[in-house]
Amino acid sequence: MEVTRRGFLALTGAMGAGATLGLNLAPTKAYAAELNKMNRLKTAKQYTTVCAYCSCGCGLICSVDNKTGKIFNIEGDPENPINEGALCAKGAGFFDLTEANKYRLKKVQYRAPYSDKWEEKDWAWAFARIARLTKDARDKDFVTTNAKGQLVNRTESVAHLGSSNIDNEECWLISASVRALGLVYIDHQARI
Amino acid sequence: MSHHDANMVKVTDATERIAHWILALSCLFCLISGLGLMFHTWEIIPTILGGYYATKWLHIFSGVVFAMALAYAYFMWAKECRFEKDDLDWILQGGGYLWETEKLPPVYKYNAGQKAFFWCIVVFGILIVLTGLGMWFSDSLPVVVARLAFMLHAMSAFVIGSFFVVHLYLGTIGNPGTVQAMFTGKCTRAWCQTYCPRWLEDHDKNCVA
Amino acid sequence: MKNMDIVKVIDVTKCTACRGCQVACKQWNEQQATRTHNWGSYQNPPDLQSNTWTLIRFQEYVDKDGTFKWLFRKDGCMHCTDAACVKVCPSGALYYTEFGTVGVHRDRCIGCKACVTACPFGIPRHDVRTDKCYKCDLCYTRLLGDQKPACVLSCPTGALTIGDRATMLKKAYARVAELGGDANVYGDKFVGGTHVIYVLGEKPGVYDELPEHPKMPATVLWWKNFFKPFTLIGIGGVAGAAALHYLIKGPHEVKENKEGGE
Amino acid sequence: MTNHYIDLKNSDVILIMGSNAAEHHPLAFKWILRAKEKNGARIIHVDPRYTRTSARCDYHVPLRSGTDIAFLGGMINYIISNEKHFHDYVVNYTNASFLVNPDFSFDNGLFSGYDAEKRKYSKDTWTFQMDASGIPLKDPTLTDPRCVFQLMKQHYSRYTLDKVSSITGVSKENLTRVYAEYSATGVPDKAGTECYALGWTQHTVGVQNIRSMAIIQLLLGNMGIAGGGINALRGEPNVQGSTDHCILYGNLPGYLKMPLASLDTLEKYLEKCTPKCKDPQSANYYINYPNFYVSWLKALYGETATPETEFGYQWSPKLDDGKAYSQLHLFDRMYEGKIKGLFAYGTDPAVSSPNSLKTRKALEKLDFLVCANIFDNETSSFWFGPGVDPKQVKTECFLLPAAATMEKEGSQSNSGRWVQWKYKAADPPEDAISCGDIQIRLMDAIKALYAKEGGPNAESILNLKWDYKDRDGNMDVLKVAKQINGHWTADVEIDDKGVKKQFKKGDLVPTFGMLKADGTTACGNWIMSGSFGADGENKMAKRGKDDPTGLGLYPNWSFAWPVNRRIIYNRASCDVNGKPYNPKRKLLEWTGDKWVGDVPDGPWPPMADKEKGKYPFIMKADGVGSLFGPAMADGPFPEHYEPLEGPLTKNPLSGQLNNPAIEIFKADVDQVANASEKFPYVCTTYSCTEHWCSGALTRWQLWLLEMQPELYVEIGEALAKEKGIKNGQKVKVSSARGEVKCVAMVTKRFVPFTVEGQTVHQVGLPFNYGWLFPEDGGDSTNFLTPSVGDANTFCPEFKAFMVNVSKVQERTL
Repeated sequence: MEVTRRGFLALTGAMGAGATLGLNLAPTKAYAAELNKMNRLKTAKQYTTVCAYCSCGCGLICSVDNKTGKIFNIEGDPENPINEGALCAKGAGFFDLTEANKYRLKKVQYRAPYSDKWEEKDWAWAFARIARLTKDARDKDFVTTNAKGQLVNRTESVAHLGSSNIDNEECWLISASVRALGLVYIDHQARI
Repeated sequence: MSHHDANMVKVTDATERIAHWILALSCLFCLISGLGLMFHTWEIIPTILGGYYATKWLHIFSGVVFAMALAYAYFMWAKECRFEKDDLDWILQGGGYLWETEKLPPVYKYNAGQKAFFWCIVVFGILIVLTGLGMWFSDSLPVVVARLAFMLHAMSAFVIGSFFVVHLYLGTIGNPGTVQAMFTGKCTRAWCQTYCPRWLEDHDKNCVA
Repeated sequence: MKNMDIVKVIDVTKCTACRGCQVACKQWNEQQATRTHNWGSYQNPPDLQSNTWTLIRFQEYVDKDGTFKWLFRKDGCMHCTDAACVKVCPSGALYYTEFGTVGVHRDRCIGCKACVTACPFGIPRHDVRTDKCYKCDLCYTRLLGDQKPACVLSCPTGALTIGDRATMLKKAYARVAELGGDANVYGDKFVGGTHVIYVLGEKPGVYDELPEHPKMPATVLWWKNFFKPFTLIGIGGVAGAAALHYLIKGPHEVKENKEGGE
Repeated sequence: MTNHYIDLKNSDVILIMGSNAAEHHPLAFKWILRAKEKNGARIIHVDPRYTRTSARCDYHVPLRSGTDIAFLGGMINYIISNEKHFHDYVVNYTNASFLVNPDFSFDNGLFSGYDAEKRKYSKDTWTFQMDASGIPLKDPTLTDPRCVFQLMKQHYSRYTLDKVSSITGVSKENLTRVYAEYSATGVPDKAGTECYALGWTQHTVGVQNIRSMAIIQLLLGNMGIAGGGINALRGEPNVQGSTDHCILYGNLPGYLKMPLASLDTLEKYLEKCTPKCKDPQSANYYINYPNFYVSWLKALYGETATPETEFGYQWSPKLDDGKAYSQLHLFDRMYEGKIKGLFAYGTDPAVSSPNSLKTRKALEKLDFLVCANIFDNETSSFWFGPGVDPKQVKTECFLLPAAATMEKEGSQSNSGRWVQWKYKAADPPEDAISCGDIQIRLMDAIKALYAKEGGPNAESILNLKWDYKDRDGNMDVLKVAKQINGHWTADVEIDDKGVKKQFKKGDLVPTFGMLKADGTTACGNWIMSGSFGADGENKMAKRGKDDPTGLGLYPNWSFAWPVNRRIIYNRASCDVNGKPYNPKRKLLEWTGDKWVGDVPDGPWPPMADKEKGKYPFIMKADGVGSLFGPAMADGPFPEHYEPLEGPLTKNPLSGQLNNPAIEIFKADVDQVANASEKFPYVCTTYSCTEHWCSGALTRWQLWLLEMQPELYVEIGEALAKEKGIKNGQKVKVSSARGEVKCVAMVTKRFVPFTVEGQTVHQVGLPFNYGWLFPEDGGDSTNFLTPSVGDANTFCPEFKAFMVNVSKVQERTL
């Protein structure tokens, strides 16, 4: 998704050329690298996204380096009518949510009962294990009828919590699948 | 040695000469690199010295050398450079350099001009060293003091720089024969007669003794 | 279009201290964070740093009528027209851009800290690790690319705006007229007019760390306008005088075998 | 939000109460300040603490935490006794004229029908008097002593200035100033709006706080108009969407109701859930409930949902009647050891839940815990938290690396119901995948197990329609989005306003008006129906910038539910003939044959047309706004009750100290200390601009951490002086449930209140910190908060409880 960027001085080409020619301060290496960020921005693939904090729904533009495929800059989307390019402190720091943040989780972590450490696992193992645990817990305590003898088809021993910081489509998948599983202890951050 | 070559007098010893040259060269280097840092148009100086950043550190290091040499020089020459009554007379006559004078008071080792130069280097040398340190560590000083440091450093450079040229001239072509004092350490007896007659007398006495 | 005179207006009466600008600046300029501690204030880092080029200052203030006010002021480079930092910079790292702002050639900086002490607003900061000085360059490369500086783009409330000098000054004065009271425009009347102009709600003296009458320090003027030329004049003059002396009077000859010296 | 963020600019008076908009919704504040610039709007902040919001408002009014209803009740009293209400609006568009059941009463803090043992009301008397045809009796003169208006007048006549001032700690001058300025919007050409957030919801009277304001907005004619409404500034990026899709125990996507055990057939369920109204002028839009619900079941169970299987009604779980399963209940039950497994996606209850020491203990009783996050947090790592010996913890823990928001495509709903599409910019790092992918693959694994082994009610799992993957086996987000929007499950011919339209099986449903209860449509969430055009256009991705009304509706930017309506109840912005009350801000206008402007709340003519016209509040069974709200658990009129923990031993307004309908949790760790000398200070909790929620995302971001590095408590200068606490010193804040160490921030921004003649100090702490990171940042503020929630929603009471503050002797080396 490419977006047009709104220049603020509305002088585009003439400005760039004039300014560059007007420079008598020969750009040196580091300086060229700085300029490069701006040039990279202009040639980068740009994707719009929406901020992941409060619910204003501010638009952001992620600039992705053509060569590495990595995001190297995120700033406000001037086209978005809600924020018109503006961002608060958290939004302005959105770049720090990308993998540039060294604290991001990258591998499945597993902690065995009574263990004092995380271990790295692969997805296949994790899904198989979680599915097994879920099925065992559900089946063991499944409530087909309640105390009054009414058909309720539910499980009270497995619960789901969250999330209001994932996309609608993901929310719906969760909402639908936990009902199919028969969960009733279902809640998320809307309540806190 | 003087016994063998009666015409030459040993006026400086090696330590003195080494100290002088360390002081002089570090001072000169500071001046040149300093000028390179002061005038953007003289970018050639920092360019030769390996860039502005290198120039800064070379300037600082040579400043440190200068400071140490200055301290040594002070203890070496301060006594000989103490001003005497006659010095005023000498100064009033312009040391005989500017107009024909009747009779200059006989000088001991150093004339009043030389002494003045020495004290100028001591005073402004200390100042330039202290202000240099102040600039180096300006972030730990109150801003008013730091600002003064930058200004006084420039002022000291102006004074030292100017005197440096005077010294250079009078030590070389202005007074032929003088420069030997800082190379071989030996000057002609006649030279001594001219520039430090009273010292020569003492010197001869000591030699005889 | 070069030599366009750009002015950024900081209207502190619209600032909500969300600090979007503070982070946007770090994000665009790729400046690291430092580990801070709460020192009893929202203001953190407590002061500008080599990696914090803009900072919101928080100040609890009770005015003369006894009304409590929480003042926020975005601190950072004022981009003076007569910039002390440019004047004192030995290496040409600090320079005037075609926008009238004060740019930084970071690679040229030698970390001499002359700018740090000279700045009447106390803005530039020296970093020991890189031995260079840092300050805002009003996102020079973004300006070249026809983009707003990171801080201005991020500002949610319109407290930060940017444009050509005449328009922005007009707007600033109109805003001050609208605000009335002690409101005032700060920045256009000294150091040749800054390229960052404040609309202040209170008198300048009220704000922490904001000089009431900023000017090029006298020491800088003496240094750069007097001692600097005089160093040349001194050295050159003395050398010239020596040459003249040599030519006119000639070298001072040693008088052989004569009694007494001169 | 009934309105949306940009619409705030259309307001004349903005009351910010229960919100710290400038700090937590900085971009909402953009539009608030825009109103000030463009309309000269007045901005008023009522809040216990002077915040960054207060700094930019016209003025700030400090109010003791937990007394909002008293404050607003006083405003209702002021409006009615000074006749500031918008008469036309009140008579036509609210139930003010309805006559209430003669047996309904209110006495000494209790409404009729209270059962003290169950702590619940029977709502039998909270009804209207009906005429023979079943239409409520009305008195348009509003003078009948049994009409809602008169009952309300009587109810709030007790909220005198003196009383309110004494309860809230707000000076009488400030009260009248706010009341006068705000009620000045009760005229046709002025709009007043209210912004609230967790400052209102997180109380034992949370819902009634908001209802108080709803009553004021209805009285002043501020609902449904540009620049009006009641605007919840919600706190999470897609909390609107996650609520719409109802990851909640009591609702199904689109706010459909979870089946109850007593409703043993689909028919009974639909009968119970479909509201009835005999008044022909009420659209009663929920008459379509069966269409929405059956379409949901079709989306859930696909082909297996047939009339023969009751569309799968019996497979889906049912709740016990009258029982709640909220987060509070969840952790209470977990603490009892009865919950074995927990899935926690993008949430950190070990920090964010009330009485979080209880939560942490509860987690130790789990058999397994599955967390999906982009950073580690205190919940996933609870087993090595402070005071926990891993060797004693049996829980099997999974920490799944999730994709961050810019690493996946999908839609996100803001608080103004704008559903905006976002694009994937880059792949997630290494093994990380989106939560959607996690859920899809996990359900695949579970389905496979049930297919192989069977199990109780395995049909529900096996019949779950679960084909949302693309060719590469990854989540196909468009497939899910289209399933949410809805499609035909058979070829049909529809009569759309006299035009015959043909649709093929699989075609997308262009609007929820076309959903059917006969199984010919499947729709994952009816309110999102219309997010795609019939032609497949993804309206959520629209980026059109046209604004024909000039009111900032931007109808071609993204999609707003329902049916791209930007302001809900917008028919109420016009008089009964469809002429806009305020021609300067023309949101909607009836031109004689159609509505022009925003997407109207239904195509029907305005209500003056007695034949075809409809009342404006089409989602209400009666078609009008509820001044009298019998749906509430704790009373049809909001009434002031003290927080569960407060400084008073007696409610100054009645004999009922706390909300009588709240549920009291009784675990050993659920300690409460009301009006105790040990905990003499009112405390509230909040976030800060620089962090978000539990800080589980923001604490890992060093730029943000730099600005707000560690836990602090804000203390007024007077209290600090009294306690000898200096700014920046380490202090300990304790409650009946726990304690936290933090830095004292001594400030002029907290001032003591005079409540019932005594001085009451209030302090406040942010809730953004936890032990895991940063190391010396302090732990959860929720050690202090009580597990008690609102009577209707179970939102915990984070905003008003009692603490003590004391100095900590710091060890010096």
